Amino acid sequence: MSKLSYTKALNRALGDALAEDPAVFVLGEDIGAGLAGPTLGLLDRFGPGRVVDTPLSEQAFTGMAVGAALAGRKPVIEFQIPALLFLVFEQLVNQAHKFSLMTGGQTGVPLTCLVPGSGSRDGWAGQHSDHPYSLFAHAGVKTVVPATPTDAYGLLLSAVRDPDPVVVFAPAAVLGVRENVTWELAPVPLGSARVHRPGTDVTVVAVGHLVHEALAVAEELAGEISVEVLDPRTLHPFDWAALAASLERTGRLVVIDDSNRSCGIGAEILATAAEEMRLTAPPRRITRPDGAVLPFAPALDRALQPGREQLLHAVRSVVKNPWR
Amino acid sequence: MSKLSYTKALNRALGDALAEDPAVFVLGEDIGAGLAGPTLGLLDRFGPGRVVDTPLSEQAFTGMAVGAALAGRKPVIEFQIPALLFLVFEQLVNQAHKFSLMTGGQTGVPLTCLVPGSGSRDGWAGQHSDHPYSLFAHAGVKTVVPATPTDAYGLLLSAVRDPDPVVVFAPAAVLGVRENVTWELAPVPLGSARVHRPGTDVTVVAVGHLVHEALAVAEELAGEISVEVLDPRTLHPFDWAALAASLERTGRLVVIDDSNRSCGIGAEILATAAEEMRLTAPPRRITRPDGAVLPFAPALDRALQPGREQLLHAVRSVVKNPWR
Amino acid sequence: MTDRHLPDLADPEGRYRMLRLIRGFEQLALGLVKSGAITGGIHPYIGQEAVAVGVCAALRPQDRITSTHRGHGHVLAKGADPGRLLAELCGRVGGLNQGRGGSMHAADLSLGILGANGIVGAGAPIAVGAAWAARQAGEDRVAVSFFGDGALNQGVLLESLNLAAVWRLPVLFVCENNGYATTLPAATAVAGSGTGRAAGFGIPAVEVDGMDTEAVREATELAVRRAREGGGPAFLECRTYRFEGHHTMERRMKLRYRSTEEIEHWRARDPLERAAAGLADGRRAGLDAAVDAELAEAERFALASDHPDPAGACDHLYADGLRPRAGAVA
Amino acid sequence: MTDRHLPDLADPEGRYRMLRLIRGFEQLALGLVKSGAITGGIHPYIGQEAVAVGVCAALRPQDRITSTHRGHGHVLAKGADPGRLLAELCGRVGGLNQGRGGSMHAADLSLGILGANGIVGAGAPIAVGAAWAARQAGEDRVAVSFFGDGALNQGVLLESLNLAAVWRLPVLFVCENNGYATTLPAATAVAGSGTGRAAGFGIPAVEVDGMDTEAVREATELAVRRAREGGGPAFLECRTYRFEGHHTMERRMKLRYRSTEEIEHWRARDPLERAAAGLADGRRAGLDAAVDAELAEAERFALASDHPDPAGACDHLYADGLRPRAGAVA
Ligand SMILES: Cc1ncc(C[n+]2csc(CCOP(=O)(O)OP(=O)(O)O)c2C)c(N)n1
Ligand SMILES: Cc1ncc(C[n+]2csc(CCOP(=O)(O)OP(=O)(O)O)c2C)c(N)n1
Ligand SMILES: [Mg+2]
Ligand SMILES: [Mg+2]
Repeated sequence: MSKLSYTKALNRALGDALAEDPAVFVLGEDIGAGLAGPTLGLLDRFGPGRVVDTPLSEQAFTGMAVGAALAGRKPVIEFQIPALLFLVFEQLVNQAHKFSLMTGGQTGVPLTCLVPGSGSRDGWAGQHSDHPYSLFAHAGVKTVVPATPTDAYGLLLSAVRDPDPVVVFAPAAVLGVRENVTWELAPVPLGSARVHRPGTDVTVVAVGHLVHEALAVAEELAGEISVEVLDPRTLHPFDWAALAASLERTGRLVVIDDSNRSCGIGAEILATAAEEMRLTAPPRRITRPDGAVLPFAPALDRALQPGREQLLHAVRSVVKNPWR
Repeated sequence: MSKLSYTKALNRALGDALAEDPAVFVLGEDIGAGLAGPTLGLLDRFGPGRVVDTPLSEQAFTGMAVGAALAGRKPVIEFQIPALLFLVFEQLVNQAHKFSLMTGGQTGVPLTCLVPGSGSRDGWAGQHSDHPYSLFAHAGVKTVVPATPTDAYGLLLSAVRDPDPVVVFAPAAVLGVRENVTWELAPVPLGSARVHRPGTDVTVVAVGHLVHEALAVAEELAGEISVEVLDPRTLHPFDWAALAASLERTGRLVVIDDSNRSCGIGAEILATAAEEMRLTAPPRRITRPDGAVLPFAPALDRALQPGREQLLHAVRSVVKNPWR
Repeated sequence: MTDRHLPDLADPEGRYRMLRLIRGFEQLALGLVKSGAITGGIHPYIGQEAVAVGVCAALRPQDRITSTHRGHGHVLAKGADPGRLLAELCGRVGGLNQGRGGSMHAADLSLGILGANGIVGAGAPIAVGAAWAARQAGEDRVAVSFFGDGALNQGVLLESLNLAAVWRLPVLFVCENNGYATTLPAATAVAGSGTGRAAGFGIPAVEVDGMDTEAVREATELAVRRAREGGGPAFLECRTYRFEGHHTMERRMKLRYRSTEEIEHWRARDPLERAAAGLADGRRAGLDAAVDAELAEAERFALASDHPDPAGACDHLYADGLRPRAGAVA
Repeated sequence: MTDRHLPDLADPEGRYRMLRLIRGFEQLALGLVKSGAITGGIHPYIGQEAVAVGVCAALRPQDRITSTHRGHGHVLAKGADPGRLLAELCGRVGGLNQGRGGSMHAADLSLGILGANGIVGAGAPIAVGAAWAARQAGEDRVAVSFFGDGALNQGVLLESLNLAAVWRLPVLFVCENNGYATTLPAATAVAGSGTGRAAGFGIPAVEVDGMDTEAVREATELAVRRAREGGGPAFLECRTYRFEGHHTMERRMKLRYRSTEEIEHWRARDPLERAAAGLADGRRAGLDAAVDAELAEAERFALASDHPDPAGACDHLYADGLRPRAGAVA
């Protein structure tokens, strides 16, 4: 196999999911045309009964997907913009997520939501640039943010197979990443983290596209500081055992997370580590500011996103400062 | 003055806000009848031009409030159930919150959302028992959870006067609280915490109705452990200076917070304290479980809420265990 | 109690029996709210029974429904066991949902009851999805969405009308217009009319006397037949009335949004009396007695059922068995 | 550039001038997208100009509008300075929104332009609120909500129709039916019709030729006059067409949802040509030249304006001046 792009990996996962299970179907806006990428060619291959172009009614088609799930189907919804999840919070969090418990286990709702192009896309401004994954981790909906093409394939496939609702965020900043794939693509279990690079001095937990920034920083610091890069891959359920194991080795923690600071997944990771794990120095996180709204002008947009420089700085400072 | 109930305090704040500023109006479902309490009598006093009963269209009337705000009015929306905020997440977070930055400061959106009866009410089950304040703290909408009648009055009045969107949660569990008010009721600035009880061994940060639980625990432990009870009152913006000052005294932190564990305000408080403040022992938090859905049966419902026993246990353990 | 027979609504006696069962069930439940055996109160269906019974009489077991906060009538008419529904209202392990759902979430997926719902309008797209799935599977099942006049102003319901219409799905939208959304009169909240709205989406819509079981049944039969044959969705507006307050909580409040005359006017049109008038002489007492016995047994069953163990409070939170982290770490 | 005169749309020359200004502005913007001066692309309004101009010709300065992702035409026709709009598209401090909003959020509150919007349908309730506020203040201002055929299926828009109707608010709902929501044909997405839907909410609704500025203006004048007199909302469905792709991004894709014949058919109905035909002999060239000069000046202004300082990236996040915590603590 040769270079696999992230978008193509999503596309392949959807194709394989549709092929392996007749209960699976995909729905969303402009998915027949494959506008966003992940559904390209699926309409031709599977027909309009499995690849359903929807009117601009996010609430109704998400509720419709819940109903189809209750009738035995496995819907996958593609959302064109992360903010559309705000429109369907009721259907996703208050209906889909709650059905299993509220019915006393009579049914689950095997619904997958895929958001290709989450986070900032240059020039898309305030309403199209959110990265709201922490909201879903808080609500308790399974939340996945793959960082590489093979993980994108494997996690999306697992999400579709999962009997519960799952939201998969595919950050805009990784859609172009390509990977040399020499092995068979395979599902990746939800809730399993991945150590991208082992290290002994600091654990850097990086989410989504920031994994690549973290790897670059680790490389840059090699020789000076030994950085372990941990990609949680799934934000809920979180692989706490992997984090604990990493902190047993390093004792120091920096998180880089592209969501708003307050109550973001960065907060959760720091909090859990501080409560339960080995920390020999105060942990640090790099996030968007509190309540961030990304301004349109590209330089302003970039100024609010977590970046390499800040990470470099944080890693150095964590190594220098033990508890006071 | 005599005993003031929490609901009556909200009612008085709305009355005073309507009286002092003709731009203010209140809207929502069944508010003319005063069904939930805070709007009782306001329709008779201010008429249907200021107290607007709305059809069951949360999205449209929230968007309508945004439009009225852009035209110079100061809307206050009463929501009957916390979950209705899920329905208007787009209007609140993606429109109201973002207008100021996106318009380059041309306008703010002075919109207040009041949720009387947030959190669990016995027997209202999975879709009526959420306590989603952490979602708004994450999104960056100003978020207020008053714990006492005087604070309810003062914070709601400040919220209505504020030029930005504010969500005020009035937990069901405090609606019945009464307070002996011997002073003039006054506005309470957003973003200011309150030390309800000073102490030297542990800081307990308690949110909303849990302030009363924390005070009870502090009293129970008096003589054994000196507990400081801090009520943040506003979750965003958070009074970090007050927390830092408290931790300078105690060095130990327990948070009790009625939202879901992952990415809740409890996580934020622990994370910020661990990053920036003096901590001589691992902090602890008591929350709902991850992704909690409150079951109907009362004993199950109660089992998922943070409680006094857990807090007592956590305070004791924090005092015993320094960093390892 | 699982292998009991489904109620037979095929003849007038069966329908009267169900009307009476729902009425009696609600009265029983009202008593249990008062006694404290039911926590949180209920939204009583008393007065509206003809809608649930008339509609469900035109359905088959494999058809599906979505219901509302005021759902007991729909759930019973679609065949749920009264004892298990009552046990659910009492929060017992023998309840339809093992005591996890309560009144507003009562469901029995095995009977096509996709749940009462705590959010107004939320059931509509779920019914659309169930109808879509049935159509794709080549089955001739229909899905019915029950909802109130208040829901006519919910965006998701209006979006659902469009989805059902544009995809020609076998969905029946049943609007129970009882004149009020809590305290708000439909007359001041609903511009145009329910049927006019549905027609605006190209959906055949009729108004029916919602106090007349037979009229509801006949209108439903027509609509369902067309839907099964691929004719697409239909909309029924049933003009009805709730004899009780919006919710049992209302009993403790002094609300004056409905006049005594209005209530009396509608009480005089009681759907039970109407249905009883069509019964053969002397049949009513026997049917009533049978229903009362069934309800007595339901009450016995419900109150004998165990309270769930708090240790299992998170059971079923995830369908894959995932256990969430608890809320406190020692 | 703040004390410039509002464009005069009172006569056909003024309207032609504005049509031509919008057309020229969009062409200029297309070039700047290509050159990279505009980041993120735009949704070009080319082909639909008659709607913005026809509607705004019937408005007064104090009337308010809400717009869409495809908003440049509305914003210009309501009087925004082309230089400041272009500067906004280029993300400069001289932009309408100081470069913070970009194409999809362009607003000028001082002119009653309550913003383009990135979310389909989101402007509708905002217009309803503005209309409500005006009515309560005893002013005879109206509010106009522009939206596309796609928005006809958004719940919030449908809810807004009801609010406006039930409260008889001075709102004009202007549906620009350009036949497609991105790639989805309205014919397969919109059950019934736009006007039929509005009528279902009791709102007077008419269909207008959206390529004919004068027809749009006349229909708007009628509706606005009635609204000012307390006659409540109105709904206009303007049948129109976009000559370009949905978004400039589309240029890089091979999409085939519209046939060449269809595009040619509509291009032959260009609203500019139609308006030009009504001009006095020889006037067109002079107007064109004036517009070209204005656009050249707009471009000069926009490109001369400074890029904002990243240090101010969080400016205006809160109207009370609250500074958020930064994303990284050293
Ligand atoms: C979306 C939503 N808004 C508000 C509520 C609170 N609420 C519950 S029932 C109800 C009135 C519903 O009226 P209607 O649809 O006519 O049904 P009815 O109660 O008359 O049977 C309201 C406002 C809710 N549950 N969901
Ligand atoms: C609620 C919502 N859903 C989806 C999108 C993505 N999107 C942007 S424009 C558009 C098509 C809108 O079609 P229409 O309303 O007809 O306007 P047009 O683009 O034709 O002018 C879509 C799907 C969005 N911005 N908002
Ligand atoms: Mg009703
Ligand atoms: Mg369109």
